[in-house]
Amino acid sequence: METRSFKVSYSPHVHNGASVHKIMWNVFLALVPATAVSVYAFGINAVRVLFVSTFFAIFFEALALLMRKRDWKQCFDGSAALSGLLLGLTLPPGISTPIIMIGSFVAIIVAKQVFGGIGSNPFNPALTGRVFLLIAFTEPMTTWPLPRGIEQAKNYLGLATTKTADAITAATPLAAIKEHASKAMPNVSLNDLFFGLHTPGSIGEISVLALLIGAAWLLYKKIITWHIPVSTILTVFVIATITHFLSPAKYPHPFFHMFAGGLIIGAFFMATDYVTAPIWPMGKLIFGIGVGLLTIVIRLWGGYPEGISFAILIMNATTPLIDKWTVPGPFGSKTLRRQS
Amino acid sequence: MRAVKEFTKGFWRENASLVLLLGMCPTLAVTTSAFNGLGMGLATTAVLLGSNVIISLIAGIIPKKVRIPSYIVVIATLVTLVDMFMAAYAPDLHSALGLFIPLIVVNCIILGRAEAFASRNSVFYSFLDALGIGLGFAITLFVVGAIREILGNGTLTVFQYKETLINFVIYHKETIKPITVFILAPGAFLTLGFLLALKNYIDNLIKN
Amino acid sequence: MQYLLLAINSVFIGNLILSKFLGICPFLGVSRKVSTALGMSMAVLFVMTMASTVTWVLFYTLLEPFGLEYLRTIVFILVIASLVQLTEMAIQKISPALYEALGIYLPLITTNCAILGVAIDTIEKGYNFVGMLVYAVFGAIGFALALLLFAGLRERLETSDVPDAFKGAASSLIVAGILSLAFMGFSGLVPG
Amino acid sequence: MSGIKSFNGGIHPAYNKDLTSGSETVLMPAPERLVVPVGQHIGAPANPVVKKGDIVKLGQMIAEPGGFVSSPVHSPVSGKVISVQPEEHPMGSRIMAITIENDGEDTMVEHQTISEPLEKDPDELKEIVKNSGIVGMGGATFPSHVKLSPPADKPIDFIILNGAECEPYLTADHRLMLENPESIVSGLEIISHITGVKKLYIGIEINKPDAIKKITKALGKKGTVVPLAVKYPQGAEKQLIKAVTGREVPPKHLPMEVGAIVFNVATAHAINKAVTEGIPLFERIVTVTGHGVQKPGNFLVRTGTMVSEVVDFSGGYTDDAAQLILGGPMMGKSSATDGVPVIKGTGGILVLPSAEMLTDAWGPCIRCGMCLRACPNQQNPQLLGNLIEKGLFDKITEDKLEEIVLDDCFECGSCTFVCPANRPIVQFFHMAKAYFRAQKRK
Amino acid sequence: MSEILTAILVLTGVGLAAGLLLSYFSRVFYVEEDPRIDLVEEALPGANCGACGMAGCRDYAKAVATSQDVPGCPVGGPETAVKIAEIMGSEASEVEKMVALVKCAGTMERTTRRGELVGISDCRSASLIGGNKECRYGCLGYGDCMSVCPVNAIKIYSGNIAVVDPDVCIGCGLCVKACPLGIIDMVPASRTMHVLCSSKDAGAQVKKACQVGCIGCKICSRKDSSFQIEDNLAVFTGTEGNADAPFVCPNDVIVDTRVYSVLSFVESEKAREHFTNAKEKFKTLEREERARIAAEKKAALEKAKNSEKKDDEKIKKSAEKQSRED
Repeated sequence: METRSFKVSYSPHVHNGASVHKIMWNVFLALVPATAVSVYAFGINAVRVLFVSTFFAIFFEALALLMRKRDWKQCFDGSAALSGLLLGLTLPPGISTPIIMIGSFVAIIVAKQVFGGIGSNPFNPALTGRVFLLIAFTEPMTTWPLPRGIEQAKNYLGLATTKTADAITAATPLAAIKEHASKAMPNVSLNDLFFGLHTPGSIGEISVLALLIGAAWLLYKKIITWHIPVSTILTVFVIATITHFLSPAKYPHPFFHMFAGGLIIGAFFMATDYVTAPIWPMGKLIFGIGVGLLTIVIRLWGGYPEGISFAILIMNATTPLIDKWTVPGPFGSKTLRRQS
Repeated sequence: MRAVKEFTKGFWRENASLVLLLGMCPTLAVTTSAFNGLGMGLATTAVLLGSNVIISLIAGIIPKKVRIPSYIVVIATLVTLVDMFMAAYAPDLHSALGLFIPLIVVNCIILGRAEAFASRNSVFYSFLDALGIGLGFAITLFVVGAIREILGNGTLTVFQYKETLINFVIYHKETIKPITVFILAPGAFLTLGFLLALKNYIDNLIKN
Repeated sequence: MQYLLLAINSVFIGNLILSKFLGICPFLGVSRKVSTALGMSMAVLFVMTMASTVTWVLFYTLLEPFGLEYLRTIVFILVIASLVQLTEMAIQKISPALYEALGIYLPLITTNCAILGVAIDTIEKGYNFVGMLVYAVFGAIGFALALLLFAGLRERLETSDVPDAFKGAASSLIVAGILSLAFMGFSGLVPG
Repeated sequence: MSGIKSFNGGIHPAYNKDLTSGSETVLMPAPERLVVPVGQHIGAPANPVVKKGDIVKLGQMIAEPGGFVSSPVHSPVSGKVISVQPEEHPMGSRIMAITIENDGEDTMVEHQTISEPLEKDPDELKEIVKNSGIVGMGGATFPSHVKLSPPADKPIDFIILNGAECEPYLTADHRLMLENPESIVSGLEIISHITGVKKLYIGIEINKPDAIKKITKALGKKGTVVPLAVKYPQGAEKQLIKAVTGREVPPKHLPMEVGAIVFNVATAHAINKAVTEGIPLFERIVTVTGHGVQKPGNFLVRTGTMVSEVVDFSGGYTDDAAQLILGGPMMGKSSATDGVPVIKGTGGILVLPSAEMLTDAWGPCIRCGMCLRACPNQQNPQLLGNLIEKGLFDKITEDKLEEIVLDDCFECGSCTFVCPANRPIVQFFHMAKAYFRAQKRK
Repeated sequence: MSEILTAILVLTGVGLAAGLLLSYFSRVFYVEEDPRIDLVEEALPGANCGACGMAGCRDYAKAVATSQDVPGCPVGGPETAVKIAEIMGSEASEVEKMVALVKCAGTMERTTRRGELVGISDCRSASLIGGNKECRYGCLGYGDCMSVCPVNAIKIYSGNIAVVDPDVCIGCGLCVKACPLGIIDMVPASRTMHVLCSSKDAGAQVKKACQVGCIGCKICSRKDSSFQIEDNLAVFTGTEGNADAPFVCPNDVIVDTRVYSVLSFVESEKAREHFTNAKEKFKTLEREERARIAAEKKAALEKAKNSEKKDDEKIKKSAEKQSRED
């Protein structure tokens, strides 16, 4: 009897075609509106920052893979590029190129490849890079050129602007609040914050609208779930509301906290990073509340005007514990509980 | 040559910080400048020398039950001596190292060497062992301090005593911005982490 | 209020491990598993409170009146060592279950520089009795927090594909570095 | 549609059922030589009662049960036993098998037919089911008489027939429901009579409207047809019970814990045949399908027929046939050779061309959580997969997770199906099961 | 002066108080623990490898101190056993140094392949799906044993055969546990004769699957009684064995490590060639011997025919003797 030999593999023998690659490029796609707005607002400078951060992220990834004797082509799987782009989006537009390179190095090598590359990093690479730069190069990291084409720059927030070699700079709305916490509340239009063309800030955080468009795409493609962003933003909103109504002169309006700074980009694009966020719905809610809480605490009472980067990094550290303690019961455990 | 072996092992093969992972607290805490690291290393070496010699001398007469307490008393006495000596002759360094001078008492290197080596070996070898391990530790601290200082401040302080200051400027803060985070706590962890990895990497290379 | 700030300061800003570098040895050694880290944290909390209290009392009743401040190191370490040993024996006798859970960490604590460090630091900073107590308890809580977070992260690293050179202490130190970086976000939370 | 029921989790694979759902079942003549393994069911293997040289008749018992959870094996043809020795088994091991040379006569062994089964004593009927070697034909091959004997302290409320057939490609049950609805309903009545349970359900996925129609018609007022959402693994026992009754079977427990017993429609058909016609289980409908065969179709095949012969009969392989899967693509077993016999649980022969084979390149887990959402058992495939990959079995034991691996995961493959990193999670679980079983034996 | 005095007094006081307190409470809180545990632990190698089956050396020491029936420490070997026996005051149970042996020589060229595995490259996993060789007892060669070996004594050769270096092996037995097929055995290091096959299949099946598989023909056991056939598989139970045994095996499954190392026997084509030549030579010799005996027998019989009955018994005896020797 004639028999035939076949290739043997493990079940299941079909797959839905999802891949890490596709997920990463979808997130990229979701960041396109924010990138476009930033390029419009900050011009060639934004392009430079984003290009350098992304390019060097991929470069360091390839370097690390080569050193680890892995297939260097894996550097194009999108994860390194995404980390690089996100890093670039969190930097001020005027930052110098060597500093961006250091940021990419920290993000890819120190925060990711040291622990084994994709999937292994305990902390969000982009944010690690950003926080490192913030603490290492405080001054350049807190110099914010104004978006171009603003005639009323001098009157912006009623604050003095400074003229440096190539741009007019001013404090971000959050920094302005911090500096003036004891004096009068600077008047910032929520409209400006929402559309983002008239406020200084990190490249990617200025336009809330553009970020929300991207976030909607991610939610639509089911790449992220609502748990983390909603719980984060809600926590910030609730605490900001309470403090605002307790002392309106001292604490700004809750919508100001929602739209100013990096809350939106952080909540939707950074805190939801698969690798560093909890995995179960319950854990995601706890994580989100933690991020929101820490963010608003640092914003209102801490030394830094913006706290979301620190908040996410600190909560990243709690992820393994949250994961450990929020595992839901398996199928049918409800029945058991009812019986006993 | 056993003597040579006992002396040299501390520099690489049994390096206290990098291999045995002992005395990590001072390695991280006081290495904000190369000289601070060196000072701490030498202070530790001094205590280690004293304790190793004394303990190898008296090991025979100490009853087994009170072994550890006796060692601690000896070490604590030596540490207090060094503390006072430094306060008198190198006040700058003393204040820079601060809390970590009395904490030499609980530096596992010293008790570890006493327990594992000095109590079982002759005075001569104990002395060499202490010298090797101590200097190895001091050099490691110096290197960690040097890296942190260069990256975080752009300088390299080799010697500092009262008015005398030997200080190399590696680059100017005005032209190149130093990565100040290396002087701070996170920089200590990162520097030592990468140094350890480098050591492992070289070891792996040698092994293969 | 003053004590609240001191508490926040001890847990977050001046964290024993992440900013003062005290107790690094157990931090690296006993953080392989969350359960172990929990046991160690409890043991440290217990011993640190007790040791700080006893040494504080001893310092202000015995050493200072006699002008023997220079005997601080030697007396403190002696007291701590006997205290730890005493506790160990007591627990072993009174509650074997507790001994199983905590006892095995006790010998490690003698050489934990966090204990002696805090004891000496309270004297150097000149805290009063309540300040000392707050400092010791919340210092230990800060220690526990860092240790627990760290243990969780290390448990996760075990399933990661860490490069050979970074296996073990190296990657742990870098985790600690990033954690310390993140904790710097708390700076400025407490004035002064 | 609110009437359509389902469970949480699950996936939507491409069903590919139209390859064969339209082709009527074709009777395949018994080949010249059949290799009948004694292990065709879960539980203790049967013990051969014939030896080399014996003459056997069609339907004669050739191996007796090796215990309570075991089942006899019957000769699928009449002829001569030419060897009793270990042979290749579809599950990949080598197991004792009885090779019979077919004399082509199909002389049937003495048997009794019962025209009015519902008047008979239930215990007598149960005995017939037991002696006829009826096992669960959905693939699990659990001996049916065991299911028909629930302990007295577990009252049974529901009997559910499983017509979901959620595995992609397979249409054997679908065809059976279309071609033999009365037999299925009669089988269900016999089961109801044996167990004394009056609430009868037949769950069918709504992608088989013709089957729903036919079964509803045949069933009349005797029970209820439950339309089920098209989702994999809808046909898994616990998920089916959840969908039909809303009850969740607790982990490590049998369906009878929540008062339900589930049978496959093919099992009901086999029970009916055994009771009314006195024909034991020695043939079944096999779907031969996939783009690796020339003419996909459904065939009524005797157990012991070589897979190669079935494929030949159907029309042969295509040139680029690369992978042979016994069962469906989700839970079926990839076989290295087609020199293995069809057994009672073989519902499908799926042949994939090399172009449809999956890549074996997989990457590290990125913790996206898709597997957790897909898992119909709300398990933790992410963590366990990672631990097993690194061989950290001690850690699993420490956190008391091995019971999940051993008892709860039924390897439906949903997690692996959705994993963007293409991780072989099911295989990790499979390995862990082997490890812990070995551990337990020690 | 008085300052020094107070210092001394305080120190002594503190020391005294601590010492008294401790010694008092050590009596109050005394918990009995066998002092021998510490001694035994000190005598152990301290590798904490778990090869003995306990959770580390301390656990082993506890077990030794509390019960008599504890297996010897496989890593420490006889030396440690003697030391422990001294501490425990009992006779050392003789512990022989054991090494691991992979009982398979079926390299790629010598075996029939089956299927082609796509997916996890790992023995445990491959064994579940039926392996990659026709033979179910053949080394899968994905190196599960290699990865658990603490001393790197195992390497994978010829693509899919694991071979243990007996000089490096410390006999911890971890590879035995790691092998899903159970084809690794611990054998005494002094043993020089090994059967390099684990197949319990019937002869015909083995022949189909492998060129160097044991078919259970019993020729070796007839030649040397220390070979025994269990489940169609020859098992060697002695230590040295008859030097001719490898030559009589029709499928070349037996290796004599005094002549070839296991590695060269499995891996080196040259060694195999050499072995085949030697075997040929041995066979020719044996054939000549057999021919000689047959000739003698024939001659004797003829002689007997020729001579009278008086020689009959004598001849019969010699013939019997010769036939026995056959």
